[in-house]
Amino acid sequence: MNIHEYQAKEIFARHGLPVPPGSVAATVGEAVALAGKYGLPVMVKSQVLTGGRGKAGGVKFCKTIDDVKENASKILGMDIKGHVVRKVLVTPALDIASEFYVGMLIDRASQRVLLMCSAEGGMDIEQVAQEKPEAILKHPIDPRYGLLDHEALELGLKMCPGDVKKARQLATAMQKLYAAFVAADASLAEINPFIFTPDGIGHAIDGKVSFDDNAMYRHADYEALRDIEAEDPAERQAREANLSFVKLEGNVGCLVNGAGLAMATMDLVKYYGGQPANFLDIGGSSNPEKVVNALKIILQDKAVKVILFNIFGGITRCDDVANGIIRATEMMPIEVPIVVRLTGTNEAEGRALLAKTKLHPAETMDEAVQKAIELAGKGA
Amino acid sequence: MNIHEYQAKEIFARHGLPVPPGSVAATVGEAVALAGKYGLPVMVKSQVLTGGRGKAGGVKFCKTIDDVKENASKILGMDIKGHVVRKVLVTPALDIASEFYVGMLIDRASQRVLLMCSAEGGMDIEQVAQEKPEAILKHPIDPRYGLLDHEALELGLKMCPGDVKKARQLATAMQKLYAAFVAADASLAEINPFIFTPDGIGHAIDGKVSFDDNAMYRHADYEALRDIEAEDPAERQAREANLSFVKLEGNVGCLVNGAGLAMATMDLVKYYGGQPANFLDIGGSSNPEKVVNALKIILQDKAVKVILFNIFGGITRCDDVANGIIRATEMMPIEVPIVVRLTGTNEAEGRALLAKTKLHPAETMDEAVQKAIELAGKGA
Amino acid sequence: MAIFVDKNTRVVVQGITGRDGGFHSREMLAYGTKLVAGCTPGRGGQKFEDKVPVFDTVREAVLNEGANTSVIFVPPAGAAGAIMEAADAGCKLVVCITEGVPTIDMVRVMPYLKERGVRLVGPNCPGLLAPGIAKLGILPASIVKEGPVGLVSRSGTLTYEVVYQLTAAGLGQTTCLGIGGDPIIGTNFLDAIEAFNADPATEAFVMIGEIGGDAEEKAAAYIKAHVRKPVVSFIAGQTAPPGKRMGHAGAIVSGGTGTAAEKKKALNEAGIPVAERPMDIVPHLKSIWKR
Amino acid sequence: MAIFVDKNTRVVVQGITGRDGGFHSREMLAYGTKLVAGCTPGRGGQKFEDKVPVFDTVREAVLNEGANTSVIFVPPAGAAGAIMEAADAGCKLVVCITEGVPTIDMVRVMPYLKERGVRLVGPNCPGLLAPGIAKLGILPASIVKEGPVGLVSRSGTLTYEVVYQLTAAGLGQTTCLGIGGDPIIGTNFLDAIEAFNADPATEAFVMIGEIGGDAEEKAAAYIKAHVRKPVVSFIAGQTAPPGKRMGHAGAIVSGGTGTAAEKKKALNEAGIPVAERPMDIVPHLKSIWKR
Repeated sequence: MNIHEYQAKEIFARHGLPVPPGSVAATVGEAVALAGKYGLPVMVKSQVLTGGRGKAGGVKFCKTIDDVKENASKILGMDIKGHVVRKVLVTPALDIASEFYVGMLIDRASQRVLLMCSAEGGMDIEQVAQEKPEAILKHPIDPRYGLLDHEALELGLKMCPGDVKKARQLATAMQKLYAAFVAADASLAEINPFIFTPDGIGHAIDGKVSFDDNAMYRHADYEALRDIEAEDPAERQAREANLSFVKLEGNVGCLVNGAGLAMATMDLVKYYGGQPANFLDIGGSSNPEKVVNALKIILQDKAVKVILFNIFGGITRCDDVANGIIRATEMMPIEVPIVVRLTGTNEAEGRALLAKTKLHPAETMDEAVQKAIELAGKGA
Repeated sequence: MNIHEYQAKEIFARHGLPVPPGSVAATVGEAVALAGKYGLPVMVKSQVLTGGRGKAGGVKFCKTIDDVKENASKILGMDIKGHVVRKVLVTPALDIASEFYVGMLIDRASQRVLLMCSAEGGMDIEQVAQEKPEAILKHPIDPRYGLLDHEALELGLKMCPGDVKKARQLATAMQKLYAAFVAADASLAEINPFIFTPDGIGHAIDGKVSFDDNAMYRHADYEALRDIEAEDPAERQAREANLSFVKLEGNVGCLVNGAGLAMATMDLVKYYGGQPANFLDIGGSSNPEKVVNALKIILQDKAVKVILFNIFGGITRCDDVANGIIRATEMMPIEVPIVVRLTGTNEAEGRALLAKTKLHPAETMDEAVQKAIELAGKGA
Repeated sequence: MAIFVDKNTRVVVQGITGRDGGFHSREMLAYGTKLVAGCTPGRGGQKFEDKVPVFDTVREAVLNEGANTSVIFVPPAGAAGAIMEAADAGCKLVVCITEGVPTIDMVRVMPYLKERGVRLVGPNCPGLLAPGIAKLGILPASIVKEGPVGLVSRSGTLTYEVVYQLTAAGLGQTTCLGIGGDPIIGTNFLDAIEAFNADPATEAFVMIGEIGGDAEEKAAAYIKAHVRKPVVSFIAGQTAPPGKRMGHAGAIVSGGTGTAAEKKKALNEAGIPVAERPMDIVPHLKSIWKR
Repeated sequence: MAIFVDKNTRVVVQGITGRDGGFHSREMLAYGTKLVAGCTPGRGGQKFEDKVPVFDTVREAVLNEGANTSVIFVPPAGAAGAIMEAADAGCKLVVCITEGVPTIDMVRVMPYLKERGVRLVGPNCPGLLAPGIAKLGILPASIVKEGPVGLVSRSGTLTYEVVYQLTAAGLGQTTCLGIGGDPIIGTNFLDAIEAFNADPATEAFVMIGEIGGDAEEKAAAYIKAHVRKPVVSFIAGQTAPPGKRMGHAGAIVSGGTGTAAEKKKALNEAGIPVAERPMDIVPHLKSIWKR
């Protein structure tokens, strides 16, 4: 789960990171009031769950109240990569003497939290990683000891050679960011940039935090941080129904048990010249309600011309699954054709049940996918 | 540094341990008011920095307000092992179905925090350790992982076989106590007893915490917890002057540089039939002010009949030390005789300086100690 | 023969009294797995299915029943603790089926296991099934068959799909291993491939990868350098959009890395055929495998 | 010969630019110790006494000057971190002079050192002095003399007292080692005694203990079982009242254990003479040592 910059900075501030003051405004009037409160100049920053806000014109320096009015009214409502700006963060504009990147993520290779930092702050770190990888320092943090003083200071000194005061501020910021990362069950936490003003004082002026979805149960307060308006409605419904779902641009609606098989199914649709409408893992159950929820979500997309079930009955028996699908389609009449492929335990029995319905049974994945594409073409 | 039961319980409560409510009273009237607030029956418990309060009659169960009056007036002002009771803790009296001991200390052998627990709760744990050592479970906690769930639960189940609900409460209490121990920089933390009321709910009804003196700099708030009234005035002065000092019952006042040498000096006084008046380590410096502070503290004790300096000039030169002692004795005229033994670098020069004073120089520890005992006898 | 398990594998199931743990324990017993104990705190002294003793702690299961392997079905909040308990009690193989274990918990678990020399499979995995030897986890016994092919996969049902096709083609398996789709897992492709390469019974093997991370690339490099047995691969998630998690916590293309295309390229460069469709795996294997 | 140090010992002093660090670094240099670098963050690039390069980090001192040993004079709040830095940078011997290090910090440090195979001496100790080889710490060089006796002690000035008497009696030393009086220390009596026993140059040795803990008892058991060299001991603190910390954090009789009487008993039972007075150590040693 991703949160907005202003929310990330609230978490940072709670862990003692030097975050400048700031508040969000949903209207131009609120933005002007905040600018008055903090004093000019201010930054007006769009709060959207995507990167590249600056390039899109979503982050503006405002010297006067007229600037604030003009920029806030431009930015509020702006569309940045499909995200509509509903809030702006108003925060004092600081003089930047130097900029740094400090970020952490879960690293598969070291199986640790990986600290990455760079003197190339303020830039897109993925771009730095590609163009100038040697400019990024990496340090996997031993969970048994945390980020030790000397480790953080060594990195700080590499970023600020000869300036131990700045190095110490960076080191402290890294240690606090790590404390925040662990306490928040983050999967990503970035300060970009961490700047020094000309007086040598450090500030975390932009930040990003993503939470580990698996750890949400430990953080009841996170639901309040979720920006429901910014979410795709179908993806929100799927989340609420505990389904793994990703919306795509095609017309073949896919319902598959298991994530790997679901991806392989999408790939196969593409292989045969079709376009999957979604990724959806309905899990191992044959519960008709779950199937109904999944169908509802997929069918909200009017582009969907066919439904493709691809079920491998491993532990769950195919006849149970077939019954589940049949009951679900009775509970929720569906106009587009439905192709069902059932394999595994009791597959013959399962297919026999389907034969009595208007569902289109298939024996193999390939047959099912080809049939679905064909039916999608007919429906279009 | 030791703190009172009620202060230990405040720390416990901050770390989520199930501590019953309670407040301290300095007068009978306050105790009665608290009993009214909490509801009868209550316990009235003397707050003194020593063990064996119960045996001394310093902990009483009170069924009625008259009981509270009677017991509070008996206990307030009571002398328990040389400690005068100035405060009592008033806390609801709970029905005890079973009692346990849970404690932690720094263990030299494992070089870890050692968790000790026992189903023989409520008793003096040192007595249990001697009489029934097998009744104490011990677990050195790996600092890299902390007290893990399964470790705590295993211990809880050993103390409450077959009762997983109680075992879990004990396990949680152990984990919270460890968190408190580490956060507080404790050298000892005990819950004794941790009880279960007949409804199966656990409560930490008595506790003890000592802080690591080396870590006091991290806890500015601990000075407020210090019970200055309960301290020996000389030991308090020594602490404030940053001197390691322990008051004893003899008449030979000892000023020694180094703790090991100071102990050896005391031992030697005893060996030759004398009685040391104190342990005092003045450290490695030749600073006359420090010597003056040390002399002031020692001479408050009117039993002291002689002052014995035993200084090994290692890095510090003996002539510097001699000058420091001479200046100190000039700053603070002293009536009892002073024996000074100086050995090490420039010892001849040091002794030459002392020869011009009325101080009694000595060449060896043995000579110095014998001379001091002789002078103490004369003065008596 | 098989990898990671043998006839001396003695299993304790943590969470045996739960719904899933109970169901799959019955399946494991039915397959003939030496499931010697269960563990659920507070249920010590009970018997599972009237025969398998249940203990409060894994240590008791190890001491009393000689368990040396644990299969874990406890809920996510307790899963990391359960893994550590099994390792601490002396189990040398731990299979964690639980899905949804917080990642930072797994970060904390890994050095603990390393210090104790314990192999973890999973979490969030179907476990492993060595036909004729033991079933540890949830892989359906009905689709496997004894034989010379090893199979390792990050997926669940996609694994079943491939095993099904292997069995249907008469190609039995030494071990079918699902390593799980989380970012931090105990046993990765490299570990499995080293083991298959060393296992005399395994004559050829199949590796089912998916988007995210670079475990497939590392495996490819290892295979190129060290493996002479025939290997066929498949990568799921070619059509996955970047930045979106495809079900598995680890199945995500981020920062332009972890794409199916990269993985295919690395595998091809290592001389490993990558099947375009799941149904191509068996033909590929047959074509390169001179039995 | 000596224990723990030799002619290849190359020292970095952490906290070299501080008052105590600077003073003792000059003393170490004057004794001929290979003090090759200093370390103080923010002072990198300076020279100490116009000749010893100062670095911001220990790693740089190791990489640039081949330091393999650290002597630490940093204040208590940074001491544990300094020990870990030295260990992480590759120093295999770390001597921490700093007094007043919080105990829980040392608890955290110990496994870190063990994982890296690093020997720590101290904290809160005078360090060691191997006459003719190297001086690491604050033991006064003026009182030592090369010779065949080893000395290990929990104390500072009491050690000097004994060394002084040894030297005055013509008994030179292989190594004088102060292990420190804190409850948690890196090198204990047992480690020192094993090393003295294995060192061919050490013909006899002296162990100066004090109240608190049971390190002396453990050493006694080891000596009884393994040591054939003459050993004399002394225990300070016979007259210390129970429950009171005698200066050193570790010098405390608590719960009736750690008394001088217990220690003497254990040493006597192991056949080790315990001197009643410091001045009796040399005569005792001469009486049992057939040179």
